[in-house]
This record gives sequence, structure tokens and C-alpha cells, in this order.
Amino acid sequence: MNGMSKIVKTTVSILFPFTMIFGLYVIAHGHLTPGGGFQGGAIVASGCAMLVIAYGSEWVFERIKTKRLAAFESIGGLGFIAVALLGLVFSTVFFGNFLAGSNLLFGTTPATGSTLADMNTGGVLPLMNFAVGIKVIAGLFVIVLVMAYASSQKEWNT
Amino acid sequence: MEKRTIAATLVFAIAAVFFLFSIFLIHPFGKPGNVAMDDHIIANTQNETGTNNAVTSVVFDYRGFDTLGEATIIFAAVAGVLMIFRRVNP
Amino acid sequence: MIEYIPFIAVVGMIFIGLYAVLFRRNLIKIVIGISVIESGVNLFLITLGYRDSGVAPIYTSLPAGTPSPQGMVLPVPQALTLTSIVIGVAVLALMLSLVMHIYRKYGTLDIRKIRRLKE
Amino acid sequence: MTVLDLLIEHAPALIVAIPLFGAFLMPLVSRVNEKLRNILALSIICLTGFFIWLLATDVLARGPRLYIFGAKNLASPMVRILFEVDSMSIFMITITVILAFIALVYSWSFMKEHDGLDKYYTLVLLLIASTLGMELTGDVFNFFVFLEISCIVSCALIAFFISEGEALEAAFKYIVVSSIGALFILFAIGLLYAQYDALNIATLAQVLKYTFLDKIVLVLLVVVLGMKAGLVPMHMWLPDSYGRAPPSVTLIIIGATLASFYGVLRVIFTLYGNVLSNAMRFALPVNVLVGWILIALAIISIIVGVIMALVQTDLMRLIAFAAVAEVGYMFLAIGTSIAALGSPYATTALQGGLLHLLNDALDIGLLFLVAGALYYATKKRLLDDISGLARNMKYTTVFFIIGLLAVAGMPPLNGFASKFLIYESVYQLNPILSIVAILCSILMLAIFVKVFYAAFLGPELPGFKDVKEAPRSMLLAMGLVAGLAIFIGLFPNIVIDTLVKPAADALVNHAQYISTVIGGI
Repeated sequence: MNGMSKIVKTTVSILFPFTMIFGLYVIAHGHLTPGGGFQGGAIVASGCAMLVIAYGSEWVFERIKTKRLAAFESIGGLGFIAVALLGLVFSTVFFGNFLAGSNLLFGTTPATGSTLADMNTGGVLPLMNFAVGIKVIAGLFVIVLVMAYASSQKEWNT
Repeated sequence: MEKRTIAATLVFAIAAVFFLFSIFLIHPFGKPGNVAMDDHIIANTQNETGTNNAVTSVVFDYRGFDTLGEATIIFAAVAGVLMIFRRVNP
Repeated sequence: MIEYIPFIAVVGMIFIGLYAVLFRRNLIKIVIGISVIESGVNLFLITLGYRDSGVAPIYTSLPAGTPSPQGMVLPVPQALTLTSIVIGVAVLALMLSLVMHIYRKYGTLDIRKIRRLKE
Repeated sequence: MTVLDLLIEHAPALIVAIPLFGAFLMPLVSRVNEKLRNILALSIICLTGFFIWLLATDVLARGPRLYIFGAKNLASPMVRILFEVDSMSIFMITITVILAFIALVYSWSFMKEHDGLDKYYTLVLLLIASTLGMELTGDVFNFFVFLEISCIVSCALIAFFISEGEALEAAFKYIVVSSIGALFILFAIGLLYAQYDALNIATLAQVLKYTFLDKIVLVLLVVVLGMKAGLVPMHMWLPDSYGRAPPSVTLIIIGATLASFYGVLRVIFTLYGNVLSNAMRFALPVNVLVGWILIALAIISIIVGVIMALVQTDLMRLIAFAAVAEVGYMFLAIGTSIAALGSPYATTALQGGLLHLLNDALDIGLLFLVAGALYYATKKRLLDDISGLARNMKYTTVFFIIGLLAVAGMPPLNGFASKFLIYESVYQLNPILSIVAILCSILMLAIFVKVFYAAFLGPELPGFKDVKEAPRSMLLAMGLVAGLAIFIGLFPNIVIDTLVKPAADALVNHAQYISTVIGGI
């Protein structure tokens, strides 16, 4: 699979940044609007899958190391579990939301009832959203990439 | 008929009886009977977790441990897929 | 009867999936069947959590005049469904990569031709 | 509050979090050094074992413990996930961590010459973490999540030998069967949630009214978990996956299977505990119905397992069918104790069943380890291809004899202790069942003696002149299991008094399980 026609490649290269930005927006606003780490990560990963389809899996495979993606995924998972363990340290309980209501980072408590979006709320939830987002982007992208690359190879040395 | 077809038909029939009987005993659509836990979450999501989005507060705070399991599942799937393709993708 | 139609749709989806898994001989169709069952179960969870004329349980720019707990759908089933969807993706990825390997090995997707393990 | 109290308080969360943390760390560490990776895996299991030991001493002395995720105190609607650790959970996690330790020691040499080992160790740690999570959790949906993790990870590990087509087939069969089963469990959880708006086992157990929907939920949960435990009409995945997984992993997969068995116990004794203790109100007492259905399936399991083991030519598949029969013995004991609820021999049956759970893990595990050692030395799976190995593999031969006698339930070994309790109690319920069980046990001895003769005695094949004894770490692992088997066989009362009896009491005492949560508000 050597990629698709020039029209498709051009369209994808225009659409790709917008997909990224939309996905990152969904991740960052996970505690305010519908969405979150998983959903935004899936959007970004589908943008990457679009790239794989348009340019061919070998083109992407040469430029992005799967080992590095897997390491990124590990880092995302470690970040998530580390935030949970920080809850153990600061709020004496695993998964404790130690930032909520502390007036530090993300620590504002919103007014009760319908409010406008305030990024600076949610406690540890935005941090967890970011960690899960990194994890899902790297995870789904590496799955798609490896499977596409494997199906494009004629010979498998199993 | 093959042995497998007979067994499959049997399983299918039993499952059919179970599922069809069960759904008509649930509360009607749109009128959940017992909502104490969910109402508590909706009412307290803003002052307990500081989040406007009740679903996110359930996913990451009230049932955060499930989400750790969920993240683990993706991790396991990636490890599994990379392991299965380990000779194709050196 | 009319208020049970969503549940009937759920059972319909589960049956379609079970039919594909139990009676089809093609590996890809079995995988599709499992996905359909899973969608049915996810739909079931979401259906359980709906309240009449409810909005999403999000306070950001809530429509004016929504009664606070009663006018919102239940959040817990949505969270459960989210978990279940991610699980489904993981299972699907693993199953498809196994199917790719089996196809490379045997050159066919028909389970009658590849069944080497005895009953 | 001393440091020790703090550690014990957080132990339930850490027991699951530490293997998970290790699994996430593994891809990064294995880029550095291979030996470091093995040491990391072993030390993580040792650390987990240390926390389990801390928690066990506390729980056995002072009763069940709670751990609430994300809050210090319980609040009235039980919105948060909580872990509830009673003696039964302690019993299960102890078995799991022992099996995991032995499997990792065994893997050190056994897996040395294979590639993809960083993924292997990651998946093994994930499997251990998910099994521990299933055994500790007090929340039905959390149980489902851990069940799915163990299903996905087991599938990937069964397919580890990807160049063998049979391994791929076994893995595909396993994941199809178990993911459909898991979806049925999710449906059952949805039914419970729809009625009671709770996901907590203790809360659900308190409010369960045994409506028609609850009966459907009971059937779905018991059928699916019984399938995952390897009960007969749904056992077809078990021989394939046990027979094709790497033998070191089989030990941990046995642990995951036993966790499903634990799920059956939890569902029947705790979730439906109120129903069970009020069973006499119904025209057809529910405990008699459930108990006899389980007994019937168990007897079929024993017979099918033994008969299918008789005709196998592949050593690992043969042992896997023996494992099916052993699962049958466990369900026989559990069925007896449910059907005869309240009578004195019900307790004996339950204790026998739980002790047999431990013994089954050790005996079948030992046999798989020996089969793996034979495979390591000869690279042959079929019984017809191996012969006369006793000359070169003396220690392995001794371990096989121990495993053989233990599985068949011969007196000086652990299998006898538990099977005797089971026969004794089942005889009081119905003598015929007991006789069938004893006969099948003797048949099992005959099968394994035949295997022993074929594989170890007999003429030496020309290809096996320079077969070497298994490496030291594999011998150490087999020696550990064999030592435990002999120890339990010689002093069964120590294990029964310290672990099995508290576990059986905690399982029957569902009121305590509920009041630990409800009373804590």
C-alpha cells in the first residue's frame, strides 16, 4: 500500500491539523463539556489513522517508531497511576481528589447550578484526562499502525 | 444436522427465552424507579469534585478505579497486539 | 408496549449478534457478531439511564429552567458504557490481529477448514 | 498511628496497584536490560506478597476490612468503589500470589530462548493484577472490568507461541467464548442496576428481593462464571488453552480460573446469601435446586474429564482434562454444601472444597510444570514421541511421581486430605455420588501411571541420548510446589485451621459481609 491519490493526500494534510486541535480541545475540556480523555484520544487517533490510510502505512512506519509510541503509552499509564498515588500521599486515600477545592491548580469550586465554563475547576480530573488522553492516542495509534503495516507486508517471518 | 448446529440452536433458544422474558420486567423506558445514587451524584458533583460534568466526575472520581482498569485494558490490548505481531514488526 | 421498544431493540441486536456467532462459519463474521452483541449491551445500559425529556448531566450552559436532579439523565450508566466501549475496542483489536494471523497461516477464514484442535 | 498501621490500611489498594505499576513500568525497563526486567518482575511479586502477608495477619485476627477509593468515609448512597477483604479473599489472594511467584521463577529459564519477553512479563504482571483485583473487589462492575482484563491478557498469553497454528486457534476460541460470557455478565449487572440502583455487592445483597429478574441474574452469573471456571457443558475452551499456553503461564491462568470459581462462590453465598438463608420459605427450596444442579454438572465434569483424559495423546491436553475433573470435584463439594445447607456436613463439604481449590492449583500446576520441563528438554508434545526420560531427568521424574499421587488423591499427599473431606461429606448426602467420585479418582491414577510408564520408563529413544535435566530455576519452582504439596499432605490441619476454616466461615457468614459496609456509614 503506497498511499492514495494526490487529491486524498492534499485533503488529508489540510484536515489533519484541525482533527488534532479538535481532539485536544475535547481532552482539555473533558471536565466541562461532553468528552474527556478517551473520546478526545480516539479523535486524535482516528486523525492519525486517516494519515495512515492516505499516505500508506510504510510511509508512516518509517517516520514514527512503534517502540517510542509504546513507551509514550506506558508514560501515560504511569502518569495516571501516579496521580492516583499522589491522592494517597496528599489526601490519605487512593484516588483521592486532593486538588478539588484547594484553590491551587484546577482547584476552584464552581458555583452550584448552571455556570459558564471555567477551565480552572475539577481538581485532579483534568490531569487524569491528560494522562488518559496521551495513553489512548499512543495506544490506538500503535494498534492501527502495526496492524496496517502487517497487512501491507507480503511475507511474514513467523 | 451437525453436532455444532444442534448445540448452537439450543444455546440460542435458551438465550432467547431469557432475554425476552427479562426485558418486560424492567422499568418502562424513561421512568427509572430507583435513582438515589444517581441523584446524589448529580446534586453533589459540583461541590464534591468541582466539576460541571457529572459523567466525567463519575468516570474519574467516583468510579476512578474502573477507569484505571479501563486504561489497563487498552495497555493490555497494545501489549497483546505488539506481542502477536512481534516478528512482523521488529 | 410502546415504552418497551428500546428494550426490544436491545434484545434484537443481541440476537443478531448471537446468530452471527453461533451459526456463521466465517471468522470475520464471528468477530462482527461479537461487536454487535456488545453494541446491544451498551445500548441496554444507556437505555436504563434515560429519564423522560432529560438533558445531559452537565452544568456548563445548562438550558434555563431545567430542574436540577430530575431533569437530567442518569450519569452512572453513561460512565459504565464508556468503560464497556473501551473494553470492546481492546477485544476487537486483539481478535482481529488473531484473525489476521490465522488467515496468513491457513489461507482461509472458514472455521471448518482450520479446526485442527480436536473436540 | 504507626507506619505499619498505615501500610495495612492501604494494603488492599496497593496489592492491586503495585503489579499494575510494575506492568506499566515494564516496557520502559526492558529497554535497559534483560536481567533487570526479570528481577523487577520477581521483586514486584515479592512486594505484593509482603503486603498480602501484612493484610492477612490483620484480617485473620480482626475481621473484614474495607477500602474506599477516593473518600475517607462511607457515605449513604454507595457511589464509590470499595474493596472488601474478608478471610475468603485472603485465602484466594494467597493462592494467587504463590502461583505467580512460582510461575515467575519457572519462567526465568523456561522462556529464556524466546523473543518478545518484555511483552510477556508485562502481560504476566497484568494477569496477576487482574486476578488479585477480581478477588478483592466489592463492586460488581469492578469485578466485570477485572474479568475482562484477565480475559484479554489470558488470550494474548495463550497465543504466545504464534508460530503454532493451534495456539492461535485456542486463543481465538478463548476470547470468543469469554468475551461473550463477559457481555452476558454485563447484561446481568445492568439488570441489577436497573432494579436497585446500586453496584455494590454488600448493598445489593442487602436489598435483593429475589424477583424473577434476580433469578435470571443468578442463572446468567453462575452459568458464565462456571464456564470461565471450566464446568463441563461449557468446558471446551479449557483443554485447548491450557494445552497450548506456555506452561509457565498456565499456572497463572489456573489462578485466573480459580478467581472465576471464587466469583461463583461470592455470587451464591454473599450476593444471594439472604435468599439462600431464607430458602425454606419457597415450595421448592432454592438451595436444593441450585445445589443439585451444581452437583449434577460436577459429576458430569468429573466423568467427562477423566474419560477424555483417557484418550488424549498430547500430554498437556491430558493434564488439562484432568484439571476439568478437578474443577468437578470442587463444584461437587460446593454443590453438596449448598444442597445440605444447615446440616453439619455442609461445613465439612465447604472446607473440603476450599482446601481442594488450593490443592487443585498446586497439583495441576505441578503436572503442567513437569510437562513444560519435558517440552523444554525434548521439544515434543505427544506422548508417543517421548520415552525413557527417567534416565536423564531424575528430579523431574520424582516431581512427576509426587504430582501423580497428589492428583489421584493418594494418602501421604495433599490431594488425599481434601478429597477425603469431600468423599466424607458427599457420602452423607448421597452414597452413589461419593462412589462415582472415588472410582473416577482411581481411574485418574491409572491414567497417570500409564503416562508415567510411557514418558519416563520404557526404552530410551535414540534421539534422547543427550537430553539434559531441566535448568535450576525450573527445578526450584517444581520443588517449591512439590514441597508445598507434601507439607499440606502431612499437616493438613495447619492449613485448614489458619486459612481454610476462616475462609469457609466468612463465606457462609454473609450477614457480617453486609454489616461491615452498611454498619460503617
